Amino acid sequence: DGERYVLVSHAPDSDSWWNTVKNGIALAGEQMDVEVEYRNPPTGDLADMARIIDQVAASGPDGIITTLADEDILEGPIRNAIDSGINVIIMNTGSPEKAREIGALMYVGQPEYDAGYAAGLRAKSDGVGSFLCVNHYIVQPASTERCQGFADGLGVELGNQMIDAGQDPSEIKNRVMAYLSSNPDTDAVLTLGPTSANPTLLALNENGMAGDIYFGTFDLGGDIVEGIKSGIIEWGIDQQPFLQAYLPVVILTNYDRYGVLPGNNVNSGPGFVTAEGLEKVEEFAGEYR
Amino acid sequence: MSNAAQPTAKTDERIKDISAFRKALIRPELGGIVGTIAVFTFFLLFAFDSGMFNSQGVMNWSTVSAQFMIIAVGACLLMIAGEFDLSVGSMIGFAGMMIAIFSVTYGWPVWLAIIITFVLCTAIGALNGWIVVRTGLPSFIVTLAFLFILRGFTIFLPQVIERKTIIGGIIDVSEGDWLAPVFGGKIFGGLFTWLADAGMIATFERGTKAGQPVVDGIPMLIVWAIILIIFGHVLLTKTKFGNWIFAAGGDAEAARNSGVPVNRVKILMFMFTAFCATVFAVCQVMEFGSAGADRGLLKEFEAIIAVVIGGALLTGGYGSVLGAALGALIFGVVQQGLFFAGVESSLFRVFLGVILLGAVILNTYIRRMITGER
Amino acid sequence: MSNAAQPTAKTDERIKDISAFRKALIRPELGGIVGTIAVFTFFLLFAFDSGMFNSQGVMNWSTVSAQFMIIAVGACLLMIAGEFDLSVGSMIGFAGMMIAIFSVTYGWPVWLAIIITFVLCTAIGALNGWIVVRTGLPSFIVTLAFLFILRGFTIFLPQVIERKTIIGGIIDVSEGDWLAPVFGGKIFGGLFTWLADAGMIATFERGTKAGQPVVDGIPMLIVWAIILIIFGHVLLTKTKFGNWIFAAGGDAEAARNSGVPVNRVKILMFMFTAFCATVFAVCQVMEFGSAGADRGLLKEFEAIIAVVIGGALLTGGYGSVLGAALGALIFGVVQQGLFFAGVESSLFRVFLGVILLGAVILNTYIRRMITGER
Amino acid sequence: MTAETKFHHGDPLSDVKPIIEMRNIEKHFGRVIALAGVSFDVKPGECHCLLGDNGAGKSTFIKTMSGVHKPTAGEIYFEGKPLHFEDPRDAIAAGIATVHQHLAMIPMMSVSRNFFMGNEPTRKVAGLSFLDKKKADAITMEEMRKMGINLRGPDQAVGTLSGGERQTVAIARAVHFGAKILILDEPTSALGVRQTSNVLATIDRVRKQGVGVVFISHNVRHALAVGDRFTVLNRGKTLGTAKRGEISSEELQDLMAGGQELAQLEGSLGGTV
Amino acid sequence: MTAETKFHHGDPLSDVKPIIEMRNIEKHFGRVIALAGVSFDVKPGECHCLLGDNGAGKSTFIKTMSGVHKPTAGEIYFEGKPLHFEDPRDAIAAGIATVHQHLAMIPMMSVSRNFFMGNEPTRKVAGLSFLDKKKADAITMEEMRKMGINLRGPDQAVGTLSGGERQTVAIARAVHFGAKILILDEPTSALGVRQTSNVLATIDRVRKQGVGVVFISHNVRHALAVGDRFTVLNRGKTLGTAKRGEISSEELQDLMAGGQELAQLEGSLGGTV
Ligand SMILES: Nc1ncnc2c1ncn2[C@@H]1O[C@H](COP(=O)(O)OP(=O)(O)OP(=O)(O)O)[C@@H](O)[C@H]1O
Ligand SMILES: Nc1ncnc2c1ncn2[C@@H]1O[C@H](COP(=O)(O)OP(=O)(O)OP(=O)(O)O)[C@@H](O)[C@H]1O
Ligand SMILES: [Mg+2]
Ligand SMILES: [Mg+2]
Repeated sequence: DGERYVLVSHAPDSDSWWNTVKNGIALAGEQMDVEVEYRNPPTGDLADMARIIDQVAASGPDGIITTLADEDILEGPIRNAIDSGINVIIMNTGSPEKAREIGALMYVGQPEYDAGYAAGLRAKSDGVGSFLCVNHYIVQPASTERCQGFADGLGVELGNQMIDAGQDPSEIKNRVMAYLSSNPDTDAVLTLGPTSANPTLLALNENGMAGDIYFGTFDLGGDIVEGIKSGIIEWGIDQQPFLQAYLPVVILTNYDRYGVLPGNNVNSGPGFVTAEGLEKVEEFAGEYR
Repeated sequence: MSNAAQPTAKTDERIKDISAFRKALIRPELGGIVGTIAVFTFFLLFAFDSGMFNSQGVMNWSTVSAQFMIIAVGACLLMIAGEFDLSVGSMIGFAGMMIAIFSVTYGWPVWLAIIITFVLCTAIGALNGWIVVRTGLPSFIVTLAFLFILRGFTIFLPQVIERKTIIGGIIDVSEGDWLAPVFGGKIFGGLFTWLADAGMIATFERGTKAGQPVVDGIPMLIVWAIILIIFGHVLLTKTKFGNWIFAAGGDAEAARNSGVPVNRVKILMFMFTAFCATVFAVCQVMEFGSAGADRGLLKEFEAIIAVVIGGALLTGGYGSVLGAALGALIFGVVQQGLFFAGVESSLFRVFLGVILLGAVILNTYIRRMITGER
Repeated sequence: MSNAAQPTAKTDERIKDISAFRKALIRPELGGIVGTIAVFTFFLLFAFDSGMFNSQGVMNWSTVSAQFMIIAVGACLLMIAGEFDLSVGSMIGFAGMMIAIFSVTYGWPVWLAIIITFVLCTAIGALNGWIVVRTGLPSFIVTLAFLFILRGFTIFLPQVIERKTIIGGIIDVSEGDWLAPVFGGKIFGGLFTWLADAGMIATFERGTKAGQPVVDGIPMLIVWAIILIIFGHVLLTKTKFGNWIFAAGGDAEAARNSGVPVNRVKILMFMFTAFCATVFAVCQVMEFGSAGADRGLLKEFEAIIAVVIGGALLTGGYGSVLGAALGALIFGVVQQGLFFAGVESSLFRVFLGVILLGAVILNTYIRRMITGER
Repeated sequence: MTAETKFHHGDPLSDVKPIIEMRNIEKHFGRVIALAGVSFDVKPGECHCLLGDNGAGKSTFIKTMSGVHKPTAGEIYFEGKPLHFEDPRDAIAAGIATVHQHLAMIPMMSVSRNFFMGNEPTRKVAGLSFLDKKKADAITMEEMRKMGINLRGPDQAVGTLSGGERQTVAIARAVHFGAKILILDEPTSALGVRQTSNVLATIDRVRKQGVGVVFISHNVRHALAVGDRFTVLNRGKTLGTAKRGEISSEELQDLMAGGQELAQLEGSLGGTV
Repeated sequence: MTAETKFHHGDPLSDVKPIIEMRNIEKHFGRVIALAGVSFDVKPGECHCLLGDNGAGKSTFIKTMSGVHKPTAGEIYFEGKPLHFEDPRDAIAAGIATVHQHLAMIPMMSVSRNFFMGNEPTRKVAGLSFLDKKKADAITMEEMRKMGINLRGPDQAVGTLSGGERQTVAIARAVHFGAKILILDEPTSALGVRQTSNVLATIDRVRKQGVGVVFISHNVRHALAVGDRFTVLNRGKTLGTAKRGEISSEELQDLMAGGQELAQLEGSLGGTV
């Protein structure tokens, strides 16, 4: 009892999606009666994240749950943590292979490129040929991978179809409108999370393309669920951040207490959320979904 | 003897005359005017058929510019008064979050939430100003501290209270509120419907709103921008207080000795800047229906950039609200125009930096001509 | 008559004496020293058993502080010379990206990539400085422009060249390079192995490194920090050039009239700041093996904060490198210490703001005592 | 009328009530004791000169009079009533106009805005009061013309004026606002011969209108040319006040230099300082 | 020796070669013509006074002499050879020391750092040259003591000195570095009686060592007390140069005021300016 687990993310303070993760570890901590902590680099600088992992390792927790946002940077610190006797589970970004390679117990998450690729295939079968990727976090490699994967799934060049939208909702909204009005024959819009999806929804409502243009998004949130319900958004790719946070805590606790460990990695996504079966999603969007 | 001792007035043979035309040109806004003409010429030539100048496109860059204008007016007056405020961006995030917490979490009526937020934020502005005038520290440092403090609370409070960093649902609670439309509504809807019926502006061809005009009104954001510009311009050039603002920024000590209540002027300008930031935040929250911890990032720089492009002097005592408004317009048009023109979007920052440098060098030249400064 | 006319020296009965002890206390670093003692006392009391003071913990906050120190030394000298540089953060990102592009994409030898990057970045620093001294614009504006321009290129170039915003694989290409270990290596490995064997520090329990000490050497980052601090301190206080730095920041016009080559001093300090930022970037790239467009965000503020906490005056002409180093230490220890102490991480910014304000007010008080300034 | 000057000198009767009376003013700045008990008064229509060495405390003293500093100890009576100035506005409102040693002009502002700084004329439009720019411009042009300076226009920035012209604007401003007391802190130290004579003539003109003038100078001759009474400060204390005619130029100089090594100085400079 | 002064005056023979000779110097600042052709020279051991109204161009002129401004037109000969000063360093290296009107002291720096600013003494340690602080401190204390100022220590900040003391530091510095020409731009305008006499005595002492002194003043008496030659500037042009004894105080004053309304002025001030 009273084990201590620390989750280190790569997201800046202000990223709202990670909230679900925080809630996930908090709930798991409560249920398993362990201590959980959440750490992140305030500006999203991955080099700072490496230092945080070092530091968490120095504080001697029972386990670390972290992302593999950039293998080059994070591999060293994670290996050092593992080698000094701390169990590590990789969540969210990364891949099962890489997780195994650096000696983590397992991987829980959604490989970003694959998710984008799957979405691209789906969109292609729905007849999409060109798209706009609204990247609200351009400096983060995982965001770019999603757009790239989508383009590859569609079988088109990414080229200028990805815009650096910034994080301010008005800016995102107006940039999307500007792009769409100068490229009116765009078939689809892809957003990478609530930060870009919510303003994009407003933009489409305002320029009348809502419901007309093919709209898919990563990650869920209150407004996204609304959008799916009203048919503006085709699908949301749910990678179930709650599970990404909750499961590792539970698994680590049980591993520490009883030595049991699932034999396989957990792919928490991609799951496509569409207009069917939305009630639970709706209720907990932004908190546990 | 008295009067007889006064030498008669002389004209100076050592200074060449300047033409009336050139004299008329020399004004703080000149840089802004030249820039605006240049920017519009450029985009009319290179992005005319991209949709940038149809009714929707115009509304698009107008809205973006109006946003910049709202914070630029506050930053401009504060800068002329000799200070600047790096906490504007954090203040925008903080104000939005407070409204959301008050109205959604605590369930207060929206008008009350808005008013309390205005009071709270201008009080923080006053605190900023009070620390600056009391300690004599540079406003850079004091407001940098508040940049961090306010952003910290904006992230911390909703997490503690709501366990989220985005609080939504404000549109629902503001349904029927009397104050909310003042920030989030649109006006002249009828006019635009009429224009559309008369075929003067385009209507939607498909989707849920088919048949409605593509532009269905002027957002209150733009109205606020215009009100604040007029207010700021009149305050600065047509009132006693405006003279005090110039004086406080030009030389605080001299102004104080001449009976200008410099501390009061500076604190009031910090409050006005905070007020403008709050207007920005409320408009945004009412439009998007949610408040997030990441709102307003880097807006402090954008405000300062617009003001400086508009001809104001970073060190105070010189500038114009109209110039700042033009600076904001240039900023907005360039930002959106690059998207319309299809320029690789990450290059936007490069353009911004180059325009800033160019504008500032032009303005310095103009200012030297005005003040005979060396 | 000549000499006879000189009045004999007088002592001033209108000034009370101050004690020798108080006089010894009054130095620019005092604020930094007091702060350091306070911070360590605090964490020793409240986070002693959190791992903050075991070998790994110490290495952790030392490394973070060393990072801050590297950029603080540059920012400190530049600030004393009367300017500051907001493009430090973007420069860090840019420098890292250049190394990655040169060495990974173009396949140049790593030592060449490093040297070319140093040349390129100090040249950009010189350009910054040249624009500032030539146009007389405030460095705030000029370097703000470069903040955007450099960040824009840092995002744009790798996208165009590699279609990613992050370029990895530098560790592989730097294998066997002679210059790379100067930035990315560790020293005193033997000492730590011996310490581990003697049981004085912890060892890895498993994996490929089982039995090796958890701390296996002092990273070159720390060595660089120490070298730069010593260099900066000696330059500032023990050389002719140091006197010029003070003079250039204290009153550029007066210094120029006394024969100090002010422009050269300022440009050199901009170059030195760029050099420090590049050292930071190279160490980071060599340690982590990749360069990303997000590197160095907000580092310009962190550098300025460390310097200001360390007692330098934002307006120039006053400060000390040792103070800046202590400021960086305080910053690093507080940032990491709050994590160790388990404080909610979003509150870190609030603490930072409060510490900044407190430090600056303390420093102002100390400085007034020194200079008799009013 | 004395021999050295052709100015008309008032006869400040000893029974005329002073406009302002300062008693035992002390002022400390931290460890520095700038004023250690100075008494001083100004009567209407007189020019009271305040003389003294560098750092004697002249500027500090008149700053307590014009509300810039609050005295550490001592009383101020204005027209017989005790008074506290919270800030310069109060002093200006009471009728004390000051031309400070370091000019109170703002280079980037126009002459007319500088002229009216802190005293802007207003005009009501629809219940709101606006700056009356027209009036301000007209008055400025008029007043500057009276002082012998022909502006290019009221919008000309003060930064484009020469030092002497700026000094003149400052004095014209102080005179214009109908002060009861006009304080001039070394108005002539940076001025040329002609400008100096102009300033001295202005002092004389103002005094005739019944205004009390406080005139600070290092130059004994300038002081003797217009002064009615002379108070000498030395190291924060008064060495005494003398009436015009009661004191010779040499005695005054003696006092100002602190009376110490004067024999030597006198010799070396041939009394020409 | 003349009647007004007891100073020893050199007899600058007309055949002594000037140290510096400036011919037809012009200087334009944008639209402003500050100097419209001024010729001037300084001989060793003489004190050449430069007089003139406000804005006559005195400061501008000596700034071209000390390398601060580059002249728009005209030639400079230094010890017979034509010379160009790129910046003040060149002028200082050539032996021209200047005390500028607006002080060239940095308040937050210590007296000794200010004293040696731009001329720091160095000491080689292991091939690298370091600041020789000990030497700098010792010299500073010594020189200031010679000028009659007792510092608390060489580390005292200049900001804690009084205006007169700062002026003295500036002059002591200029004298110390063994200049061939010492330029003083209105050194006495802000000084009290005693300090002024001190400065005049210093000029005399320096001149005796063979240094050429350029002394700028508004005060005819100060100029006459020490000057050997007098050049009057007016609106950017020379009105001529006079030798000591060739010109009376009244004539000089006449010239400085531009000669126009002098009759009036003279009358109103009784020749006391
Ligand atoms: N704000 C202040 N803080 C500390 N000391 C001060 C302040 N103002 C003046 N002093 C000191 O008080 C003394 C008197 O200064 P003051 O300016 O009144 O002299 P003054 O008689 O006007 O001299 P001057 O003839 O040079 O103008 C000086 O020693 C000065 O350094
Ligand atoms: N850098 C400059 N730019 C523009 N004009 C200048 C500059 N420097 C001086 N002037 C102008 O040149 C003229 C001469 O100025 P200068 O300072 O040389 O006069 P001065 O004789 O020293 O006067 P004072 O006795 O008041 O010190 C003035 O009209 C002044 O405004
Ligand atoms: Mg004074
Ligand atoms: Mg001058």
